Amino acid sequence: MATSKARLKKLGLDKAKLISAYRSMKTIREFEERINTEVNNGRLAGFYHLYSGQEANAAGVCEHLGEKDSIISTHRGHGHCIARGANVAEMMLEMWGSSDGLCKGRGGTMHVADVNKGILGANGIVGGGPPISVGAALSGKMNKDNSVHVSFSGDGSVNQGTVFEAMNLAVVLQVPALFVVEDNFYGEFTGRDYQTGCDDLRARTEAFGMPVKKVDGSDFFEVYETAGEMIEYCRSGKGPAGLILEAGRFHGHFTGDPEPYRPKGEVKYLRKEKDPLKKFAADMGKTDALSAKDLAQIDDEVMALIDEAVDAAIAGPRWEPSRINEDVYVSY
Amino acid sequence: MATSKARLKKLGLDKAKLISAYRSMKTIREFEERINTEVNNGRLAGFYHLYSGQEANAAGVCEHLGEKDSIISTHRGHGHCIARGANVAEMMLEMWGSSDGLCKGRGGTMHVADVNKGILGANGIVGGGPPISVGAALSGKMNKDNSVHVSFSGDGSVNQGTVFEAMNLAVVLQVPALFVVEDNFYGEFTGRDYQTGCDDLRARTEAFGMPVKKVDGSDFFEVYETAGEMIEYCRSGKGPAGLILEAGRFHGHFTGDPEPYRPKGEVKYLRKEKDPLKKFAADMGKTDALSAKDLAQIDDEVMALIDEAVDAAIAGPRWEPSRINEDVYVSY
Amino acid sequence: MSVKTYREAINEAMRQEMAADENVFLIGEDLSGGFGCENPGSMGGSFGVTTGLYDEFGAERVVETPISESAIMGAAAGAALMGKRPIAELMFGDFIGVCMDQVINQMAKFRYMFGGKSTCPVVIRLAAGGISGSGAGPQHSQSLYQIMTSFPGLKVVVPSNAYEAKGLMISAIRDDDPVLFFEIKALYEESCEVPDELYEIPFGEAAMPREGNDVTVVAFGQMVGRAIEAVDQLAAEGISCDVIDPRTTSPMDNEVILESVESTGRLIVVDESPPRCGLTADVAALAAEHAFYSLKAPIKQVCAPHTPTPFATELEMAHIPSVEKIADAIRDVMS
Amino acid sequence: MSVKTYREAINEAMRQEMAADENVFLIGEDLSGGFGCENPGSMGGSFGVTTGLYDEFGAERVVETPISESAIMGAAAGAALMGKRPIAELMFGDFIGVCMDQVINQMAKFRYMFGGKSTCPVVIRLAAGGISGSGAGPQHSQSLYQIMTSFPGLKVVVPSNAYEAKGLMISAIRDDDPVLFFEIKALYEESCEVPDELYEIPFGEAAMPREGNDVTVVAFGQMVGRAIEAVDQLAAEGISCDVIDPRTTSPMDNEVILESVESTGRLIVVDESPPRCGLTADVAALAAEHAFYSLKAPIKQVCAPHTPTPFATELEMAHIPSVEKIADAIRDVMS
Ligand SMILES: Cc1ncc(C[n+]2csc(CCOP(=O)(O)OP(=O)(O)O)c2C)c(N)n1
Ligand SMILES: Cc1ncc(C[n+]2csc(CCOP(=O)(O)OP(=O)(O)O)c2C)c(N)n1
Ligand SMILES: [Mg+2]
Ligand SMILES: [Mg+2]
Repeated sequence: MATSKARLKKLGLDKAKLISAYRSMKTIREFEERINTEVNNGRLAGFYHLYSGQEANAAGVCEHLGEKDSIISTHRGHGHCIARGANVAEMMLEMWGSSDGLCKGRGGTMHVADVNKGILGANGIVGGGPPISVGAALSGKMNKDNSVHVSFSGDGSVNQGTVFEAMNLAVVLQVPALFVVEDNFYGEFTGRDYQTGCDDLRARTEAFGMPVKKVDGSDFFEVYETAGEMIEYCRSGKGPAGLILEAGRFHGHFTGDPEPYRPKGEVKYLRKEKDPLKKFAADMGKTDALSAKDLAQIDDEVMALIDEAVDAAIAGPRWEPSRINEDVYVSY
Repeated sequence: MATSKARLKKLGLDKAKLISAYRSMKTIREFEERINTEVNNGRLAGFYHLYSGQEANAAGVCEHLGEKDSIISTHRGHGHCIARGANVAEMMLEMWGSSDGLCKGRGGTMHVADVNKGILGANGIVGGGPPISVGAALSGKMNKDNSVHVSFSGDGSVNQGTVFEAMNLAVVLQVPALFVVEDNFYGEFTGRDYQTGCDDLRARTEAFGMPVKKVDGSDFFEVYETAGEMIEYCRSGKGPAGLILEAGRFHGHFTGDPEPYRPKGEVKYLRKEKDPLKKFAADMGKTDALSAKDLAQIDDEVMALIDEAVDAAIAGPRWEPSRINEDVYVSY
Repeated sequence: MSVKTYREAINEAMRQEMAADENVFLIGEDLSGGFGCENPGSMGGSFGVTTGLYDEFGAERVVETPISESAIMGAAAGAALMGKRPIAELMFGDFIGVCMDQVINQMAKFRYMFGGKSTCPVVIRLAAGGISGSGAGPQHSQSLYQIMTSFPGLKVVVPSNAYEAKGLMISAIRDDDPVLFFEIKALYEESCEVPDELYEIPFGEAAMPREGNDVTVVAFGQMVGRAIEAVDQLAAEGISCDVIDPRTTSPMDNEVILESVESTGRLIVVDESPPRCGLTADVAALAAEHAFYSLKAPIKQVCAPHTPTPFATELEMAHIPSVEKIADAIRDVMS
Repeated sequence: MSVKTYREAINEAMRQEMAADENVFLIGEDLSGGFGCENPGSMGGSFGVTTGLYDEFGAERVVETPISESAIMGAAAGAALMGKRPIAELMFGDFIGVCMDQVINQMAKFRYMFGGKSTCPVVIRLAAGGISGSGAGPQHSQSLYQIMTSFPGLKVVVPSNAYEAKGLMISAIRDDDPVLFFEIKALYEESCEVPDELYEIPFGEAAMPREGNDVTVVAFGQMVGRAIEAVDQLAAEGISCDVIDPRTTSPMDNEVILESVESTGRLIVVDESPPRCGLTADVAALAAEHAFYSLKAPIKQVCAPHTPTPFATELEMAHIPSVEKIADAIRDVMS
């Protein structure tokens, strides 16, 4: 759908909100691209699951969330955490395992979390998050605080038993849980159509007893609009809902993945035609809602933020090994 | 549906087959009723999940199965095992924990099994069976032996993640697995409509990508006909299928369950209107396919079988405790 | 103070804590029964431990679920992260196999891997252990506290009587870490004097129901009572023993065990689980490392054989260590 | 005979056994990659261990699955009951939490609880252990062989080099019981001489890569190499040690361990798991019970601290026992 001024108005996206959304997506992009660069240049060790290409999923959902809401994420979690407002400098310190990191360097890339901000954590276990999100939603329902609790899952993860259980339990308890499924066509090195036996994942999910919609995840406005609808549905006490967002990843499953399983030119096509940031910028051009200068200014600010964060992360304080026992209740 | 001579003919149910079916159901009934009696009179310890009322499910499905086919059962497993041809005397010895029992008395009521006969075991874990059945079906597919592999599950078990995973995997691998769901309205002391969030379990199951039918499980002919269809579908290599059978249990969840959660008169109604044996006998009367004498003779034979089995079980050889370590590969 | 069963003691602890703190709630299968059918609240749990709680606190605080243990444990974890104090029931502890990840990889690790900034105050209730003559069979008889003790980040409680059960349950509910609360099925009907008011039994503090000079007997759960019986019998033979009931296996009261071994010089460890990588080995190894120079005799482990729990009564009885086996082991190290 | 990596050795064992027995097949996630997209077979497993097997044996023998570990393990169990010999890959061993029931309550118990009349020849492959400096973090670094060793009915294999890996994999495939085959991630690139032909290494027979007089060092998996290094260093200080690599933890070669302890009188047990109810305690307790009168010094356990595996390099390195820590423990019991 082409985005028009009228549509922006209808969606309530004023200038401040557009800036916030774009900044969020741009921060994710630069965070991820920089991680990729640092891994390639050898300054950062380990393996990282990058989110580039899927930024509008996280931003389009999280821009709707307020203080009492929560999200829970996946192994590919940097984007969700940034969109939900995690401190980017502390996240970068975490990547480098600094004791000043967001999780004191103990969790690392797959466990970025800030529970006080409603970020219940990236998660290294496929399907680990949705049951936990149902519990957060249950607590919201008990508190009668109109909160909504979002779990992100990949297209591969939806065949994990825990995810099905979570969906049914959410329906049974009628809790405000939004199940976001990010369809990036692959689970690791296997195609989604192989892994999910049925022809229609949306229908299968809906058959659990909740409304589910599917939209193009490369289009921020599509995501924002439909996520808004579904979140509103949950917030109003009608029970859980689902949202399937289709957007390809620009990188491999993890840094270093040689990707022989992807069709030639797929990433090129995605980067050209399905880049959520480019599409957003083009829409801004068409609608004049944000000027090229506005966008450039955000770009500069984000670049500076990331540069600083990386420098600080590399120089960040390190752990004294003898303190390894802290924050476990008992040490032997 | 009223059963007619024409229908019996269409279903290929000649006299020998009708006798086999009735004998199977009657044996289950008397086995279960006798267990109940023996528990009540204190000659048998432990807790037992009885199958009375659901006999047509097991018989209607298993009467279609041949040598290479397999079944896997649940905690409420006596009926499935009998219908699949387990040795009844050995099963009874197993109930009493005799070393001559079908499982040498080590498994007991919840683990009756005879793998060589295609009985992959009753199972004490809700949802434990279906994944195993998919593996049996995979082996059948690999062997190209046109076999079909049936898992029985209860209406409560279908919300266990393992069952969903099994269904999806069966669709992905296109294996000849039939998922039979026995809807007896309750999982333990909780109603099925509470536990399963969606309104239509059949549709939810079908959404996994396989055909699913639902019929009245108190009517042997209904079960037999539809099970035949679904089994034929699987056998012909089209992939997995599902079958939901609705039939109430005559007893509590286990022997000793006081059942305050059941509506007054429900069991009475079931015993009067939904007794698979009574209904079968009535259909025989209507169609003259088996005479009252035929049925009475089977009844007598079954009663004698059960009487003998119980006597033998009570007198059966017991274990020498020092031999506890046998059949585990290593002992400490 | 009044005589209460183990079952009643746990029930009372939960009821009193639920009344005191509205963040405490129950979640699990058939906690009250009758949902989606007749007479909600009419059953009170598969072992009767949650009787009356639905009547008192209603469906918001006694949350009935489908048979979906991963979702139950996950939901408890999520609610706990958000500030609730859920008590999640697993029914038979053997069922932990279907939801292990949520316990060992999720709740157990949150506090540490999230940088010590969040807590996960979940209590998981697990009915555990064999009952001689019950015929519960291989999948309904295990006492898996040794398995859970292995995982850093979990606390593990094994009460051996009604007094302990109440005090430890109260501590478990108030604790900020995930606690596995193993209820010994064979003890549900056992009773003793239990205070009516709220009281805590701190984690990591062993009880010593018998004191003596010759042998230290460390026993867990159901085995505590049998160890006491064995020790009382042996008094007639002139053998006197310390009996130590660690009450919590993680954290465990290493000091009391080591002090006792240092004074007696002999150690027997008793548990009803099979032997490999179990608590009997754990305690034996503790003493062999830290009380070595006091030891006068080999450290004996009395435990189940390395087999699943069999159904047949004779075998089931042979699986669970008997008073005689414990007494024999004590005599053995004294000879 | 030729030099092969640990990874290649496992791959070769599977390939040769698949060629020899058409009942052997692989099942798991991303064993070959490219299903439902481009170039099936192009990836060869998350750790490269299954490389080339799809090309050689096709999709019928290399069964790709969705991310559904309970279904994978169940399917392996079911196929095994029907006479197949599946090799099921779990990828990271940490993931066993989502499918534990199928392993501990189903396959482990079938033979015993079905009266000894059926077998369940499944091999489960689990990538295990920490890698210093990898940053794999708390949910991708555990070595859970101690947990699985607890369960009667399971066999547990922990190869410490490429030669062992091939021979033990062949034995595992031919074994009629469920076998957990733990592949030590840190060793995938390590190589040594490995025969080209098929050979078995029997379960329950330890290796003794070093022989000495003063101390017995029992080490598992990744720790075997470090123990050897420590022991070789200490030779210069005049200390000589037996190094024992049990190779399988269930069954375990108790005799060789006890014989060695009887001759040295001193025991160190080394593993990279946290301490509670672990293999270090298990072996220590074995000696404290059965070799007590030979012991000259406290039995030392060298293991990880009681914490999840942290991400930060400095902490991760501190988590896995180092050569220095092992050497210090040996010096300790010698002083
Ligand atoms: C329980 C479990 N099984 C397997 C894995 C290994 N694994 C990590 S990511 C992944 C693929 C996930 O695919 P998807 O859900 O589509 O997410 P995406 O990577 O595409 O974002 C797999 C199989 C895991 N981490 N946890
Ligand atoms: C994993 C697991 N969770 C819970 C139980 C306890 N349990 C035994 S039977 C049962 C109810 C099963 O209901 P359903 O599937 O409808 O079978 P039915 O008893 O009605 O035949 C429950 C919850 C169990 N055995 N295993
Ligand atoms: Mg994906
Ligand atoms: Mg039912």
